[in-house]
Amino acid sequence: MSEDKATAKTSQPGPEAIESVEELLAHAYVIEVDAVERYNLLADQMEVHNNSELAALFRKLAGHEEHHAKEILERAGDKALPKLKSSDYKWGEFEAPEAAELDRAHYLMTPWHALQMALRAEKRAFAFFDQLVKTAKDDEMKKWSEEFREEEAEHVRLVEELLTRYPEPAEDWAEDPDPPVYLE
Amino acid sequence: MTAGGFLLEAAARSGWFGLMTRSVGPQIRGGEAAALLRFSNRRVDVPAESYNILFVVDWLNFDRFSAEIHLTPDTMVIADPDSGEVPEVVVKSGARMFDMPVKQVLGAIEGGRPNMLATGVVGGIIGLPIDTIYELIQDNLGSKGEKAVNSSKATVEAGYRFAETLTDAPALAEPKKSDKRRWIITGNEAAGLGAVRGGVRFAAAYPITPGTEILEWLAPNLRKLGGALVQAEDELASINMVIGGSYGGVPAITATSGPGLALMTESIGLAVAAEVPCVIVDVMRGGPSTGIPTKSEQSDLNIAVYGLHGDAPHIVTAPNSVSDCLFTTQWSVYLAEAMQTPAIVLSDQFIGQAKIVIDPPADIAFVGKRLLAQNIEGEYRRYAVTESGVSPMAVPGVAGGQHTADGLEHNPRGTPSTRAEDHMTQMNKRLRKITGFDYGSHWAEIDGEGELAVLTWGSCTAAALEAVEAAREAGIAVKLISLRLISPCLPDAMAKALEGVKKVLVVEQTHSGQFANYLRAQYELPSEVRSYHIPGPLTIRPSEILSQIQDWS
Amino acid sequence: MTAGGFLLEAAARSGWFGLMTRSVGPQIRGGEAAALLRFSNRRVDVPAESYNILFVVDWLNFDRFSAEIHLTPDTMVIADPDSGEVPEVVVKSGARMFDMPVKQVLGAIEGGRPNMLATGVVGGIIGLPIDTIYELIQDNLGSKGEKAVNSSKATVEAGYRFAETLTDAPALAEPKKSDKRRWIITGNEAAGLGAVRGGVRFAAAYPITPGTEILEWLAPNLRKLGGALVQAEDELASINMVIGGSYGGVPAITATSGPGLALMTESIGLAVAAEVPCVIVDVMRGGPSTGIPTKSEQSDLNIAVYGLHGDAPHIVTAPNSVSDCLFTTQWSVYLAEAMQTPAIVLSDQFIGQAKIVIDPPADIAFVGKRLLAQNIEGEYRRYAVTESGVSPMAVPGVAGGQHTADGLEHNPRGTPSTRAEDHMTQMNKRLRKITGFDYGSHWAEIDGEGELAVLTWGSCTAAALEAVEAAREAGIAVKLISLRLISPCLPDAMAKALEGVKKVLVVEQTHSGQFANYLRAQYELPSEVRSYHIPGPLTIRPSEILSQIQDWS
Amino acid sequence: MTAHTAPAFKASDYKSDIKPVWCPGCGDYHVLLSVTRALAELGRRPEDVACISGIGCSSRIPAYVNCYGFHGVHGRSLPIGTGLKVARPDLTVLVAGGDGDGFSIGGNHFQHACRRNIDITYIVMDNRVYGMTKGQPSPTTEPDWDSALSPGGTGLSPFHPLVIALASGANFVARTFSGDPNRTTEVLVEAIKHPGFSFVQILSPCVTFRPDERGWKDVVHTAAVEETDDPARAARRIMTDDGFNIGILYRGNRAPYKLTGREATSDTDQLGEMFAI
Amino acid sequence: MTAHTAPAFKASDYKSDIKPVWCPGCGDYHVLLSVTRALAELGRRPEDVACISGIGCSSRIPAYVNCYGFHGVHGRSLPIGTGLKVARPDLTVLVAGGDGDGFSIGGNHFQHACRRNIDITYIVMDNRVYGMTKGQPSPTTEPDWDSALSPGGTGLSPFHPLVIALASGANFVARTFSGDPNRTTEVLVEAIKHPGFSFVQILSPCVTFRPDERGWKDVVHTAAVEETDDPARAARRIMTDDGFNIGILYRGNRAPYKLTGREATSDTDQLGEMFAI
Ligand SMILES: Cc1ncc(C[n+]2csc(CCOP(=O)(O)OP(=O)(O)O)c2C)c(N)n1
Ligand SMILES: Cc1ncc(C[n+]2csc(CCOP(=O)(O)OP(=O)(O)O)c2C)c(N)n1
Ligand code: SF4
Ligand code: SF4
Ligand SMILES: [Mg+2]
Ligand SMILES: [Mg+2]
Repeated sequence: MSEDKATAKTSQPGPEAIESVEELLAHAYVIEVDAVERYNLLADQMEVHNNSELAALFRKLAGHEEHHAKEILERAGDKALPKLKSSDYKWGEFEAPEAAELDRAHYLMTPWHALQMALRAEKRAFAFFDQLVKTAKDDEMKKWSEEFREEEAEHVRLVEELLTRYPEPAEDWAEDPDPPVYLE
Repeated sequence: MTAGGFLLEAAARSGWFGLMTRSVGPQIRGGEAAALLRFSNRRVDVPAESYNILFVVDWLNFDRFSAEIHLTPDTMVIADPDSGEVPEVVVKSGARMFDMPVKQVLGAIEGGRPNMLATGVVGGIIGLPIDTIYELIQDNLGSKGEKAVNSSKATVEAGYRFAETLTDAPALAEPKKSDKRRWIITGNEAAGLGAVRGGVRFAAAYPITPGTEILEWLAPNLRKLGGALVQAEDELASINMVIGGSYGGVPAITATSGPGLALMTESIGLAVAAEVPCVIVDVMRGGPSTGIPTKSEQSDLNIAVYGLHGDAPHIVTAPNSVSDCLFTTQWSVYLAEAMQTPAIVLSDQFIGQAKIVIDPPADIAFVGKRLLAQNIEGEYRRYAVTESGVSPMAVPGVAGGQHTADGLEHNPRGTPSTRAEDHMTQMNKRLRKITGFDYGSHWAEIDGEGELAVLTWGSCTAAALEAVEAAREAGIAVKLISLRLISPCLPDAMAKALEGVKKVLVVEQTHSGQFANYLRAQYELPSEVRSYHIPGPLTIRPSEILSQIQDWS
Repeated sequence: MTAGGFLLEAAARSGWFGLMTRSVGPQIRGGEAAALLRFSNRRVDVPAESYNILFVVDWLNFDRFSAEIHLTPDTMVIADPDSGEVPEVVVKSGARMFDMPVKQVLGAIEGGRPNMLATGVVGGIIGLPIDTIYELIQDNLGSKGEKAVNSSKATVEAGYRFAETLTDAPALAEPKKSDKRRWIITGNEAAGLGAVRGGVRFAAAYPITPGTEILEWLAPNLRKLGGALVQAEDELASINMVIGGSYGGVPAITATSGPGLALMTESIGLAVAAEVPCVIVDVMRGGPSTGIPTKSEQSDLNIAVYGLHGDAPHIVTAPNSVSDCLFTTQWSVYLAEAMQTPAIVLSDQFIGQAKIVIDPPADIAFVGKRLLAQNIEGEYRRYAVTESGVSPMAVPGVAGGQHTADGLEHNPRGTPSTRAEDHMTQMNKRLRKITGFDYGSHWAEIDGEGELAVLTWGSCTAAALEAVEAAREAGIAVKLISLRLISPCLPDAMAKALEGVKKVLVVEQTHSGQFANYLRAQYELPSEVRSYHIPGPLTIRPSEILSQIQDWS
Repeated sequence: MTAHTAPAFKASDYKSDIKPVWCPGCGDYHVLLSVTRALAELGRRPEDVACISGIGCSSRIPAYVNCYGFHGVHGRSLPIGTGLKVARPDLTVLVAGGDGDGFSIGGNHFQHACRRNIDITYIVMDNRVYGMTKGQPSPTTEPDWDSALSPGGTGLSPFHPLVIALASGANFVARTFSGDPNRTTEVLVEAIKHPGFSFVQILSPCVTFRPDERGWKDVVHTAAVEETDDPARAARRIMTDDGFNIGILYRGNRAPYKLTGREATSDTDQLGEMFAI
Repeated sequence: MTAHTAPAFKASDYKSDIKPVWCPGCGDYHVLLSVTRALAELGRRPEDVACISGIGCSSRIPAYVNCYGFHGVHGRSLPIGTGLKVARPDLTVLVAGGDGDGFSIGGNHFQHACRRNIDITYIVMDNRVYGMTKGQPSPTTEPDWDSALSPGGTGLSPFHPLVIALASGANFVARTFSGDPNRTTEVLVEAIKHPGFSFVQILSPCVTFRPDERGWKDVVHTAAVEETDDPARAARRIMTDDGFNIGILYRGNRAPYKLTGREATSDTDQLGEMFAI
C-alpha cells in the first residue's frame, strides 16, 4: 500500500475557508465524531472477520476519540455550533482529516497497520489545524487552532510511541492460502 | 494451497484415497473456514460421519460448523489454550483435548503459518511420510524462494514433532498404491472434462455459485481444443447462445444453479420444440430463491423435470458421485446429441465442490454424434416423422438443408401449424425420441439384492451405499438402486430392478420429498414405500440412512 | 360488432343463455375466421358437440376449422353456391345444403354487409325477435348515422326473409327470462373483475396471447379505483413490479401465458421465500415453447405446480368455467393475501376468450386481508415463527417495522442464515401456512355420487359435467370432482370426496397426462385409475368423455 | 467473403416458397424484398447465411427467406445469433425482428450485442408498436399514442435505439425506411459487409395498428450530413434528429470480437492429465 | 420533502444493527456511510424510506440501512423499486446494487427505468467486477483484465452506464467516488431530491478482486465543467471523458412519470355493471 495521503483532488475548499470560531469548533467536533465512527466501524469489521485483537484495538481508539469529542463540546461552552452538512465541510480533502482510511483496512491487518492508520489520521489532523493557524481570520480562531494543533501533535507522539512496541510485519502479511469464497 | 489441500495431495501421493470439503462463513474473504478431510485406502465419496482429529486455529464462530463436524469421545481436538474458550458443543462431545501452544510455536518460526502447522500436526498423527509433504512444499512454494520453503518445512516439522507427543492417535490403514497416477479432481472439474470428452466445443456462461467452476474450467480448456466460451450478459442469453451454437452443429453446454435454471426454462422449451440438442448442468444449492448458495440440496429435481411450460419431454440426468460427474456429463452430451433434445444434468454443491482422489477414469465410448442430413436432394423436412422420432438435422452450410427451426408448433417441414394432427404427430415424435431410446444399463447403478431396496439419486448415493454396506454387515439384505437417468422414466427397467423387492426406502435431500413424489407419479412401486427426505444444508449421513433401514427391518 | 356478437347479445336480451368462441387463421388480420355459437335456456359453458346451422360467407380455408365444427346430417348449411366448391368434409357429413345468393342479396342493399346478413339468417332460423336485433343495431351503430342503421336493418330483414323459406329449421327452447339483467362476459374480463373485487389495486403487464385481455381490462379500470397498471419491459420486470407493489402493501396481480410464466418462475420463488403475496394468472395456450398461442391446452399444470427451483410451496388454483374466472381469481387474491404467498391461477385460452351469458354473479365475501403488523413495539421479526406459519407483515411507513425482505434463507428477523435449524424452521413455516389453511368447500366442485368418479379440473369441467349428466340419464351413476385448488393438496378432503368411489377417470387436456401424474404423486387414489388426456388444440367434447365412461361401466 | 468466386444469385434465390402471413400493406414485405436483394448482391450462398429472429410479425421473416433460419422465442434472437456466429465464424449471420422484440424484452441483449461487437447484422423492423399482440405501445412508440393497455398514451418519451447502439459500441449504425427498398438494400449490403456488429433500424409501417404510419413516406429524408466514424459526434447528431433521418449514420472501425488463443493445441486426453497427481 | 417539519435525524439513525459481511477495505462501507448521511440530511423518517437491491456484495446494503428493505433476486431491483413507487408514491425509494447486477443481468431494466423516469434514485456501486461470485469481468471491466472466466481479458470495450442512462432518459446523472464520502453524500442528497429517475454511479473499489482499484483515489477528479440540462451535450461530454470525472453531470427537467386519471371515481360494483346487457 502506498503511503500517500487519502486526499487527492477534491472540489471542496480547505480549512483556509473557515470563517468563524463557531465554524472552526464545529469542524473540530466533526473531526472527532467521524474518527469515532470510523474506529467503531473498523472494530465491527474486525469482529466480523474474526480478528479480535484488532477489534479491541480499534474499539479502544474509538473510545479515545469519543472522549475528545466530548471535550470539544464542553470547551465550546455556550457557543452555538452550526450543524454542518456534507456540503459545508472545508476539509480540503475527501474526508475529515482524522477519519481512518477505510480503504486501507484488511482482515489480516496487524496492530502495526492499525497504528500506522491512526498515525496518518493524527498527522492529517495536525496538518489541518496547522493550516488553520496560518490562515485564521482572527486571533480567537488562531488561538483555538493552535490549541487543537498542539493536541494533535501530542496524539501523534503518543501513537508513535505505541508503534515502537509493534514491529513491522513481514512483507507477505496479507497472504492468505485460503481462497475467497463463492457466495450467492 | 491450504492445509487441507496439502494433506489430501500428500495422502494421494502416498497411496491413500481421500475426500475434502470446505465449509465457510458468510464473509466474502477472511471469514471462518473449515476444511473437512476423510482418508481411506479405498475410494471415499462421502464425508466422514465423525472426525478423528480436529485441529483448531481458533475457536471463533466454531458454532457455525458444529452441526457439520461431529465429534465423539474418540476425537482428538488439538487447540491452543489461548485461542479462546472451548465451545460448549465441543466440551459436551467428550472429545479428548490436547493443548498445543500454536501461537507460540508459530511465533518461534520466521514466516511460520498456521496452515503448515496444521499440515504437520495432522500429517504426523495419521502417519503421512513427511518427505512427501516436503516434496509438495517444494513443488508449490519453490517459486517463492528458499526462505519460504524452509520456513514452511520447519513449521511442518514442528507439527510432526508435536504429533509424536500424542498418544492413542488414530492411524490410517495401509495405503493402496497404484501403477497409474491417481487424479485429484472436483466434481465441477470432472463435469467440465466430461463435457469436452463428450464433444462439447462451445459454451456460454453466466457465473453463479456453485456452478461457476465448471465454466471457469471450460473457459481456457475449450480454447485449447479450438472451441470457445462466451461470457453472456445473463442466463437468458447464455442458454440461447448455447442453442445458437448447437444449431450451428457444435455440441454446446452451459452450467448454472437453481436461479439461473429458472431463467432458462423458457428457452429450454424452445430447444425441445425446435429439437436443438444442448446440455445444461445445474449445480444445485439450497433453495428456494437465492436460498443457501453455498450449501447442497437436491431440490431442483422438480423444476428440472417439470419446469418447462407445455408438454416438453427432455432428458434429466444426475451424477451419483464426485467422479461420476465426468461420466454423467459426457453421457448427457451423448444423449442430447443423439436425441436432439436438451439434457439437464443435476449435480449439486457437494459433489461439485468436493475434492476427491480417484483412480484415473477409463476412456468412455460416449461421444456426441448427431444424426445429420447431408447430400440433401429434394424437399428437406427438418421435422420428418421417423420411427425413432429423431429426424436428420441439416446444419448451416449444407446446401438444400435450409429450413427454419421453430418453437411454434409446426408440420414436418417446420412451417407453423395449428392443426390438431400436426400437434399430435410432433408431440408423439418428440416423446418417442426419448422414451424409445436404448439407455443401456447406465440409467441406474444397482447394487446387491434384498426385499428392501433403497432408492436414491445424485449425491445421496454414496451415503446410501455406505449405509447399505453397513446394513449388510449387520445381516440385513438391502438392495441399492440409484437413478442416473431421472427423466424419462424407464418403467420396464425399473420393474426388473424391483423384482423381488417388497419395501422401498426413498432417500433424498429435499424438504418436500420431490424424488419420492416423482417416483410415485411415474413408476409402479411396491406397496410399502417410505420416504426419507431431509433438506440441506447438511449432507445426509450414512448412519441416518442405516437407522432408517434398521428401523424397518 | 360481429354477427356472433349480435346474435349472442340478442339472445341474451331475449332470455336465452349462450356461449361464443372464435377460431381464426394464422394471418394477423383479415384471415379466415369462424364464430361458434351455442344457445340454450340454461347456462352453457362448453361449445356445442355439433352445429345445427352453418352460415358460410365463403369456403376459403374452411378446412382449418373442420376439426372444430362438427357437422351432422341434421346441420343446415347455408352458403352461396357461388362461393366456391363445397369442401369434401362438408359433403361427407351429409349436412343439408341450402343455397342462398349471399352476394346477390348483399349487392341489392346499399351498405349491406355479410355480418348483418348472417345475423338475420341465423336470428330468423332460431327465432330471435327481430326487434331485439334492431334495438342492438340502434345501440351499436346509432352513432354512425341513420343511413348505416337503416342499411343494417334492411340486411337483417333480408336474412329473416330468407330464413322463413327454410323448412325443418331447428328452434330454441323457450327462453328463461330473469328479473336481473344478465351479463355477457369473457373469462378474461371476469378474471379482471375478480381481481379488483379481491382487492387488487396494482398490476404490471407484458402483453401475451391469450392473457393480454385481462391486462387490457385492468388498465383503465384499476385507475378508476385509484390503482395503477404499469406496462413493463418484459415478464421479468412485470413479476418484480408486482412483488414491489405488494411489498408496499397493495394487493397486486399480473397475467400472462406459458412463455411469460416460464420467465417469471425465478421471481415467483422470491415471493415464496420473502413471503410477499401476489397473483399470477396464466391463461394457458398450446405448448411447448411458442406452441399454438391461439389455442387452449392445460399443459402448464406442471410448471405452475413444480416449476420453481428449490422447495417453494405456493398456491395454484384453476377456474372451472368462463364465469368461475371471476370467483377463482377473487378467491386467489384472498388466498395469496391471507397466506402471504404467490398464487398462480391457471385459466386457459378457451375459458379466457369465450364469451358467455350468465346470471349476474353474487357478491362474494372474499376480499384480500393481509395480517399486518401495526403499533410495533420492541424488535420486529418479519419472519416470526407462528402456529399458522403466517407472520404479521409490516409495510413501509409503519414505524419500527423496518426489515429487509430476503430471498436468501434467513432467521425470523430476516437476517441471512445458513444454519440448518433456520432453514428447517422457515421451510416448515412456509409449508404450514398453506397446508394448514382452511380452504372451506371451494377446493373442488363435487357433483353426484357413484362408484365411478370423473376427476378433472379447469376448462375440462364443463364438458365433464355434461358427460356425467348424460351418463346419469343413461343410467350410469357417476360422481364428478373438479379441483379448483390444484396445489397444495388436501388429502383429507379428497379422501372424503372419494369415499365409496372405486374407479377414477382422470380427464385433462394435455399430452402427457400431467394432472393424472400429479394426482398419483400427491393423493391416495382408488386402485383403478384411468387417464384420458388429449392435448390441444381441440377442446375435449362431452361425448368423448361420455364414451370413456360408458366403456368402463 | 467469397463474393468474387460465388456464382451470380438472384433475389428470388433467397425467397422461400412460404407465403407471409403479414397484412397486405405491411412494411415488412418491403423489408423482405430488400433483404433478399441485398443477399443476392452480396452473392453469399443461401446455405451459408442464417437468419435468426424472435417473436412478432416481423420475426416471421426467417421462414420467408431461403436461408437457414431460427424463429426463436420472444426477445432472444441476438443471443442465438451470437452463439451461432461464435461457434461457426464461417457463416453470415443476420438477426431480425421487431421493436418490441428487440428493444423491450430483448433490450439487454441489444446493448450487450453492440458491446460485444461480433460480426453480425441486426435488422429491426421498427413499427413503433407490438403488431403481433394487437397493438400495444413499444419502447419507440410516441408518448401520447392511445391504446387499450395504455389508455391516453404511456406518457413516456420514446427510446433512441440508435443512440443506445452507438453508446453500447455497435460498429455500424444506420436507419432506413422500408418503403425505400433500393436505399434499404444498399444499406443492408454495407451493413453485412462491415466487420463487427451492424445495426440497421428499418422504419416499417404497421398498417393495421398504426395506419398513420403510412404517412412516413412523406416525412423520411436523407441524412443531411456525411457519415462519421466518431461515435460521440454521431450520438449527438442522432439524439437531436427527428427520427426520420435516413442513411448510414455511423461506420466505426473498432475491431470485431475475436477470441484469442482459440487453436486446437490439445486433446481431451491431454486435458485429463492436469488432474494427475 | 418534509425536512422542515421532521425531527432532526443522525446518520446513525439510518444504520441497522447488522454488521456488513463486506471485506475490510471494500468501498461499499463508504457508500453505506454516505447513504445514511444523505438520508439524515434529508430528514426523511427511516420508515418512509425503502432500499431495494438485487444480488451481489453491494446488494447486501438494504439490511445495513435501518429502512424498509428488499434484497431481491439478481438483476431485478429496479422493477421491484418501480412497482413499489407506483403503488406507494408517498415513499422515498432508493434502489442500489452492483455493476453486474445493474448493467449485466439487469441492463434491460436499467434502460427502461431511465426511460420511465419514475421518481426513484438508483445507486450503482461500480467496482468493475463481480465481487460476490469471485471476480469475473462485468460490463464495466477493462478489456484486458485477466480472470479465470475470461483468460487474457474479454477484449470488449467497457459499457458506458452514464451515456446509456442519458440516452434512455434518466433525469439526473452523476458519478462519484466512494472514497469521497462528503461529495458522495452531497450528490446523493441532490439525486434523491431531484424529481424523476436519478442515477448515481459510485466508483467503489473491490479490494479483494481488484486491489488495483485502491489507486482510484489518485485518479478521480472533479468534473471540469458546469453541470448541464442538455442531454446531448452531457452525453458527448461523458462519452469522451476518462470515466473518473466526478460530479453531477446532468440535471434534467423532464416531468417525472405520472399516471393520469388515477382517482378513485368508481367502485367494483359499478365496474361489474359494464357487463350487464
Ligand atoms: C415471453 C413472451 N412474452 C410475450 C409474448 C407475446 N408477444 C409476441 S410478439 C410480441 C410483441 C411483438 O412486437 P414487435 O417485436 O414490435 O413485432 P411486430 O409484431 O410489431 O413486428 C409479444 C409481446 C411472447 N410470445 N413471449
Ligand atoms: C440469476 C442469478 N444469476 C447469477 C447469480 C450469481 N451472482 C450473484 S452476485 C453476481 C454478480 C455480482 O456482481 P455485482 O452486481 O457487480 O456486485 P458486487 O458483488 O461486485 O458488488 C452474480 C453473477 C445469481 N445470484 N442469480
Ligand atoms: S399487424 Fe402490423 S406489423 Fe403485423 S403484419 Fe399487420 S401490418 Fe404488419
Ligand atoms: S469481494 Fe470486493 S466488492 Fe465484495 S465485499 Fe469484498 S471488496 Fe467488497
Ligand atoms: Mg413492432
Ligand atoms: Mg461489481
